[in-house]
Amino acid sequence: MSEPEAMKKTTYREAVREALRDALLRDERVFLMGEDVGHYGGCYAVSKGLLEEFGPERIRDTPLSELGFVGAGIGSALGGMRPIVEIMTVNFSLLALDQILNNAATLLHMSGGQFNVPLVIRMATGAGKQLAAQHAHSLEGWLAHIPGLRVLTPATLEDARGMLWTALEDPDPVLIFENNTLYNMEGTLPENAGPVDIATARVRRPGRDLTIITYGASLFKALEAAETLAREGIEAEVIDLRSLRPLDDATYLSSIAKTHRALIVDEDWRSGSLAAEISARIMEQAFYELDLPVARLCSAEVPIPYARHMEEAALPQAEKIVAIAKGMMSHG
Amino acid sequence: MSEPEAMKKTTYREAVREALRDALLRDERVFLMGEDVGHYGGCYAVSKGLLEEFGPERIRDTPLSELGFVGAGIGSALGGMRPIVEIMTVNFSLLALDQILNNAATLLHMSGGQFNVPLVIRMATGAGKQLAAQHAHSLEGWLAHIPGLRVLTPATLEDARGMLWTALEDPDPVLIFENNTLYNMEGTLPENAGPVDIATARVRRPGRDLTIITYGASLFKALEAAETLAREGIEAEVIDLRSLRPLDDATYLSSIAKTHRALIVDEDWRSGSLAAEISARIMEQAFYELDLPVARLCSAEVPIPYARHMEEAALPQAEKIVAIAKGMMSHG
Amino acid sequence: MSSEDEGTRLTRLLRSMLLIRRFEEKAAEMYSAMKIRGFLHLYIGEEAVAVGVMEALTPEDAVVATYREHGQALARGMSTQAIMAEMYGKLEGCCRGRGGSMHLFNVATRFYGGNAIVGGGMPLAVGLALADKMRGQARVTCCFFGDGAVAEGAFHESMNLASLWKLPVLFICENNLYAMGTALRYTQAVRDLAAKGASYGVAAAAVDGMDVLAVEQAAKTAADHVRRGNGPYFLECRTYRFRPHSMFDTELYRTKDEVETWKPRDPIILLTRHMEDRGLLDEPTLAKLEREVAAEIEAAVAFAEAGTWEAVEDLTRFVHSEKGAS
Amino acid sequence: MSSEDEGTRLTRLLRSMLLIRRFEEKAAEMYSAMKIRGFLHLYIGEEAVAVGVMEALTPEDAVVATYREHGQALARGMSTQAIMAEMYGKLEGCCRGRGGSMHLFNVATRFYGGNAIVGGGMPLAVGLALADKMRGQARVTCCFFGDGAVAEGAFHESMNLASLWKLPVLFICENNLYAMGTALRYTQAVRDLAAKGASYGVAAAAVDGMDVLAVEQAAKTAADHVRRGNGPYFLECRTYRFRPHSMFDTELYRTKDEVETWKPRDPIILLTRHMEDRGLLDEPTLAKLEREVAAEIEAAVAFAEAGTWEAVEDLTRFVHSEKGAS
Ligand SMILES: Cc1ncc(C[n+]2csc(CCOP(=O)(O)OP(=O)(O)O)c2C)c(N)n1
Ligand SMILES: Cc1ncc(C[n+]2csc(CCOP(=O)(O)OP(=O)(O)O)c2C)c(N)n1
Ligand SMILES: [Mg+2]
Ligand SMILES: [Mg+2]
Repeated sequence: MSEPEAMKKTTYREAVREALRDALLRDERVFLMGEDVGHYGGCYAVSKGLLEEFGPERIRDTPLSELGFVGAGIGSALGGMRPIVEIMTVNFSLLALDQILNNAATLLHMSGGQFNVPLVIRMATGAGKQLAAQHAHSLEGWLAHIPGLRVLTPATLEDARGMLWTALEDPDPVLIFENNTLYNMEGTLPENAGPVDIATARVRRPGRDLTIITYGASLFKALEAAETLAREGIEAEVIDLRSLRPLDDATYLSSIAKTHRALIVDEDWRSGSLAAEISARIMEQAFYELDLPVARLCSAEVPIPYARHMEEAALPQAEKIVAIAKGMMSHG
Repeated sequence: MSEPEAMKKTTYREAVREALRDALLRDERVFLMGEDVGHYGGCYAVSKGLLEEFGPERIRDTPLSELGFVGAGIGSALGGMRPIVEIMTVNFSLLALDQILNNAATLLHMSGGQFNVPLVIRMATGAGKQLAAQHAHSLEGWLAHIPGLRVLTPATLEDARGMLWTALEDPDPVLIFENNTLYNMEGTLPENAGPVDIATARVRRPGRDLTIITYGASLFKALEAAETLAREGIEAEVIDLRSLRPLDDATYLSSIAKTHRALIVDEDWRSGSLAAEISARIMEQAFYELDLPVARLCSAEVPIPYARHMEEAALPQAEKIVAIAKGMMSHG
Repeated sequence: MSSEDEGTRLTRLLRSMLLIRRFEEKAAEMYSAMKIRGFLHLYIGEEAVAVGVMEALTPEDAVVATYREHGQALARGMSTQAIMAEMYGKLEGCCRGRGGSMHLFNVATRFYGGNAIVGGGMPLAVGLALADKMRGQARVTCCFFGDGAVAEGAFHESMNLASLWKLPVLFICENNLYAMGTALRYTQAVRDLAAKGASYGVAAAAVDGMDVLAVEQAAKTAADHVRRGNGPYFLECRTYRFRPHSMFDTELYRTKDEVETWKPRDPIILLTRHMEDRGLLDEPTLAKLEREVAAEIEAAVAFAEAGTWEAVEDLTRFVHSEKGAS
Repeated sequence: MSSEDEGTRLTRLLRSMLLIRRFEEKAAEMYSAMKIRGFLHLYIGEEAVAVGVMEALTPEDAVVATYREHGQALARGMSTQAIMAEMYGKLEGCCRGRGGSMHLFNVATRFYGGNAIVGGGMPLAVGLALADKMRGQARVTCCFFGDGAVAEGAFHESMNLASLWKLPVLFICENNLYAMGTALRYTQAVRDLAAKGASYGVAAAAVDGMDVLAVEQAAKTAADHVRRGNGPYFLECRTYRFRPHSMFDTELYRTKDEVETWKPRDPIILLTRHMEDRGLLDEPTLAKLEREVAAEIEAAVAFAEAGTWEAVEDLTRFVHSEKGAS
């Protein structure tokens, strides 16, 4: 729209809450279900206030039964509802993976097109808060392996606010991953901020020399690194994948056609990471565009340790991105 | 050894059974636990006769409680036993994944090196028997993403017979995947066949023109394709990875240094497959050796359908390998 | 249905059980003929459970089934032809030939499958019932599962959720004493399964699963409880599987004698005798029933044989929906 | 211990509870000082459970703990210094600073952690007990978990396996009425948790978890049952958490009044009064205890402060074992 929009200060947390309120107001079939979403106000205070506004039926606290309530979410979707199931963090989703893979992702194809599952599952993900080995997984790229799912990683306020409704309009299951380090992120959004597309990647920073492909919280490490690189005359183009399944290949391929250099930054463990899939796709679709091999910066292949310095050492950091990028520029 | 070994005819199924007997005889801490391993004789008749020989304590039938008995296997390993836990098929392992990832793979590192988990988990895997969407997953390459695990895929009688004991000697958790289409495979083994190394890949067929990297049941499709290609003068080198975690990079990299062409055949879904990881590693370590992009042949990204023709269409097949290989040779 | 006289009613039940019996005998035959592949789990011996339970359901109710679900699907009124064609892997099958024996689905009869993960259907049933409750629909979701499934965490979580939220779920446990080859005594510390209802506050009962009239009665009481908004009900149907677990089972875990001792309790024999004793069934009628059933099954086989194969190009269809959400 | 006179014994219990209380007060202080990070779950108010239960265990027994396990670890006799250093993230911590508050492990006291997946430790406990049973060792594996964990499938599967195989597991349920911010009435259809033992054939009892002597008695009865080879035992300890679930909890789900009504039942107050009534405790002794405890904690803080950081190069150590299997 042409006339200037009214902007308001907000946070990632509030943006997600607004998205939830919006969905609950728009469609009476929508309800939120999960551990501590109601009386507690949400493990990350995301759903604070919603119980009071929408009541216990639609802001439904569940027992600790991940397999059961995720399966119940699938069933309620089959039954005509539009559930938003919250799994407190991706670490606990392993308990529900059977329902996600063998039912949610499979029912439509297996039933010959008869039963679709309009389900949205939200989860917090990622390390960075010293929560240690069982609370710091970044498995969103790994779960993007499963056919039948859509996997989204909102990294900006706009996407935190806008992806949920679009996901709810999808007739099939969508997983939305909110990185736990982003909830306090501040910024501004248009008063009338609303749904956004969930199919495409975005160039978050244009650049001619090198393409950095990432998603989630790593986006900000990549942007920070790009600033540093810019001061040294290296212009990195930073791409936010936004959707991990399906992947929008066109956006990063056209960037590589320009830069001829690509670095993928992924907070997941390196072996078998989404970064590997992207590297393989570049190999297959842009081999002759490359001046040098695609590089990957991922987390160390260890259970994430508690001590801050060890956790930081295990994760991709801006300095490492800068170092790798410089190496790539000096070469070839 | 120099003098000729006495050979005996056997099958993959018998080789696994012999490996189990051998382990149970060698070490009294070893026991087999899983659904229908005892009175039924094993879903694939692998453990037939073992209950009679070793009794119900060591050939332990479990209830349908994948999360519970896999966790119990981990606990018994912590308690000094050497459990072999059988998960009937990888499809059901999703129910136990929390225990596998958050405990088995994590305890040693998280406890600062105090508690290792000498556990072996065996699972049948793979499609090809028209068992449809919930019984035909090939997730071994996907599970190889998890740090702390060793992941093995015995494809030959020798490995079916020899990998188990070596895995049991490992102080840490090892997953062994037996492709369900291999149990009836016949062949011969030395009378004194025993443990084999579990760290290296093997060249199953030498060739100068093209490297085909694969594992599990796809090995035989690759070998079949190689025969066809040979008749047309194309000599494919076929590599059996054997271990999906850790990966033996040296073997396929030295092959590529010779052939300059690589095709990866993987029965898992393409996006986020182990094939992607290998392609990425070749990109990183052998980019300048390549005459053309590394290619992947994986399963279609669909829940595996029941109808035979559709199942076959979903999986990698020898003909497709031949076609891709020819294309790669004609090019570059 | 109330107007229906006793003879007609019992004849209908008998016909329904006969249809399942003969259908599966034919399926086994076609398996040997390699027309049907994959896993084939026969329901033979357990017909009274599905047939009795379905009597308590209305067309608006939902059914969540197991992988041993031919009987459940047929009793629910799904097309014999579409089921046979599905097992043949034909496009005309109820799932385009993609599901096979373990994955029968049908929108028209609200038959939600055909789940081959033991216990996997239970959370779905809870969710279907939750949707009905939230939308104020007085419908029942009927969930079938076996004795083996009771050991799964999914059973525990589903029973608690259904009871906690007072959801209209009718849990039907088909206790045939074995989970594949593992006898109940090797899977459950407490073998009185119906007793488990108590720790979830779920009304429960056990019934002779070989007696279709007893099952019908118990199921009606149970469904009535659920329909009135009293929350879930757990009905244990004590039955027996006459055939091997699947076509691969060599039955090392039970004796022929044990199977034989159950044969006199064959649900079809029991109902036949019950009807004969009351003069509600005579030879000609029975013969006529068998002929009708045989004809229906022959037609199903002919339909399946005449069926076509889904186009390979359609392999990736329905990984995602083709139209927007309704 | 039998020779130990009553006064000494009770004083020991009191000291143990005081140590936990003061240790955690210090931990909370150090959290605000940002010396300790991540999640910190305080046990304050529940001390009687860990202290009472540990009285029933021998050094040979095993303990599987939760993520709210400072009390469990201290009562088990783990080093105050090693625990504090662990929470500081120091190399001298019981897990090299890798685990933090939620992952305390210790071989010497057979303390198997520190599990942050609710219910995740239960199958491990079953396995440890299975190993003992198969190796003919008359040891007990004591497994702590909360009321929230009872809803997990892991609880169901573990209870059944332990009972089915008659394993020496002592299940200790710390029922503090809340799973994070979700009250028991929102998580369990049947709130009498001890009653659940019945459906698994597991002997069970409930005890006042604020009364350390009652807990001790109940735990000894339970451990005795287990040690004699009668299979598992399920002990529900009814207690209350005085502090927020974690340092992030704003406690919207309960009133200050509710918390206050529990304060008179503070396990330390109860034991102190019990001892005073019997002339087994006087001001000087209590003051001395407090001084000792304070000194021990100061030493722990000093130890943690003086601790070093694990070398970053060691990040990948112990992903796999460094030596062969024993
Ligand atoms: C989660 C899971 N584990 C294991 C299996 C393999 N399996 C298929 S049927 C079956 C036995 C189920 O027994 P029960 O629930 O009693 O049903 P029944 O076959 O007797 O009708 C098993 C172990 C499976 N399909 N799913
Ligand atoms: C499987 C799993 N789901 C969710 C969580 C998040 N979480 C941590 S503690 C907790 C509440 C547990 O309550 P309870 O078992 O009663 O133990 P308490 O904290 O009261 O001691 C939750 C939901 C988790 N750690 N693991
Ligand atoms: Mg059964
Ligand atoms: Mg609690």
